[in-house]
Amino acid sequence: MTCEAQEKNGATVVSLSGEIDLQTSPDVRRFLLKSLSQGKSLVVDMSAVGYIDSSGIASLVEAYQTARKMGLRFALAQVGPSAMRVFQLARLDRVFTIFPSVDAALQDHA
Amino acid sequence: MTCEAQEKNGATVVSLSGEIDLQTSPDVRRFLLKSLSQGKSLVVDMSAVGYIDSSGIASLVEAYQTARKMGLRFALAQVGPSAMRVFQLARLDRVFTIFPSVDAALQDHA
Amino acid sequence: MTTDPLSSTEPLFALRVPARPDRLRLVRAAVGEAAMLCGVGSSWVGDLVLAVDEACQNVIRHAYCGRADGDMVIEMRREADRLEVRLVDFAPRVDPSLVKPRNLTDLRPGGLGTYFIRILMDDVEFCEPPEGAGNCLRMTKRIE
Amino acid sequence: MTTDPLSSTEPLFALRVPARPDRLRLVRAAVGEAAMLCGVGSSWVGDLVLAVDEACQNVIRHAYCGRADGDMVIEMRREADRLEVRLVDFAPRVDPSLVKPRNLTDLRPGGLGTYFIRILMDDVEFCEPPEGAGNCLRMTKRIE
Ligand SMILES: Nc1ncnc2c1ncn2[C@@H]1O[C@H](COP(=O)(O)OP(=O)(O)O)[C@@H](O)[C@H]1O
Ligand SMILES: Nc1ncnc2c1ncn2[C@@H]1O[C@H](COP(=O)(O)OP(=O)(O)O)[C@@H](O)[C@H]1O
Repeated sequence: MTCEAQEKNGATVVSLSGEIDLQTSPDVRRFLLKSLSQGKSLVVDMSAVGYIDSSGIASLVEAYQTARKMGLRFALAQVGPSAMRVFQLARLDRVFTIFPSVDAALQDHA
Repeated sequence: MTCEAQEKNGATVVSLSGEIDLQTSPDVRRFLLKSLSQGKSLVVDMSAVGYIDSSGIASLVEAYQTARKMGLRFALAQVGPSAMRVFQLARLDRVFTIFPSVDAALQDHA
Repeated sequence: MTTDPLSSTEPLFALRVPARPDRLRLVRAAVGEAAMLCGVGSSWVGDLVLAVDEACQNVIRHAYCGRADGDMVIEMRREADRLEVRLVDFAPRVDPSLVKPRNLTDLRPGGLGTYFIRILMDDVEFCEPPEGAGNCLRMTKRIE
Repeated sequence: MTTDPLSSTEPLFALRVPARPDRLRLVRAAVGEAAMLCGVGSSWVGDLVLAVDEACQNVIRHAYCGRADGDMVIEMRREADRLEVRLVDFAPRVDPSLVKPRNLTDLRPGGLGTYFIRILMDDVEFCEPPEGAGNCLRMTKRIE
């Protein structure tokens, strides 16, 4: 599991890669909250996430709620089929803003 | 594990894909011997083989020996690092003719 | 050796691991490979893997309360048209009535594990654990 | 929970499966994931996985002579700077002097398994099997 952040069009793009589970979700949570502390919109690139469980969902939900409290936008991009399945099970596909690509998410932020 | 054969430049090109182990090597063996019964040179595309064990090696050695008895050429192409490691351990990298690509193998056959 | 080994009732595997988060990848790999032996599709496998992972997480976090010195055993078998998973731990006995999902409409981090298990599996129940064990969660999923 | 759980001696997993070819993928997946927990590189992991797979094949083909009704147990633990694998079967006792590789210069199909095990592992020996078991092959590999 790796987390990487870069600035793009005034937003922070975080790319998550690997499997987000009880072992790795604390790192994801910390990384997302630290990225939000930059005070910019956050786009999470999910394309390389091969697995996510309820603890990974919890990390995303916490980042989403923190962003809202800070008045920042929070979006997911390029969610693969296995993560999308989990979002649908949790009915979070209607809560999270999900874009087909990072670029589409950035255009919407701009 | 899948095995596929096609004719190319008068040779038979067999593409193996997946993991060749004690479960799947009997199928590989049968497929290679059946392909040789066409009476043409054989090129085995190994690019999609993620794993091979001693039983898989045995299937290749048997096909190689059968080809020689029939006076047919037998070559391997695009052997990935994990299969190459096993060939080296078995000192078969010096026995098998190994080409970087199927095309290179076919040019040599022609 | 039979030609279609997995058409009926037979054990797939039993896996004992320390009940720790870093062992969950290994558990998922074993469950996924075993499910594939039954000729099911990859989304069916993904659903089963998630349910078992969530059940293991609950053993780690709730049954053992984060203590890192207990084991868990995951046992999988094919029973005719179902896959059966038993998850055994050696923690104190759990009150099954306390194991329940939260209300999904209440958006907050956490509380999804038991919900995932219930919707992804066809049957879920605590059963009598083997001698010396603490709890045994039995889950089955119909093979499609 | 400790921060570096795998710096010293600890059990990784114990996996019991029917001794059949179709269970080898599952065994390899478990061995590979467990080895990764020790921070080794992927070629080290690949070598270990091959050695364990070959040992399991020999249990299936030789110890059980192709009978499909016996189990095998693969146990992995970290012992300081080594990974230790024990492979236990419930077959009749094997004469260790008969378990040996063929001459490699003699090109023929077969006879490579024990050779792979010996060159890929640092130590290989039959040890006293647990009560009720048939054979126990103990293999260790130094962690690099
Ligand atoms: N194996 C278990 N042992 C004890 N309590 C459990 C177990 N599994 C679940 N629970 C209880 O059920 C509740 C709901 O679990 P779950 O839906 O997985 O969400 P979460 O674990 O995030 O709270 C837990 O908070 C816990 O109180
Ligand atoms: N677990 C075992 N039980 C009994 N005999 C074994 C076992 N492992 C290996 N042997 C013996 O050692 C020989 C060499 O084994 P191996 O190098 O794996 O090659 P192969 O299995 O292809 O013969 C086998 O033919 C068999 O006689």
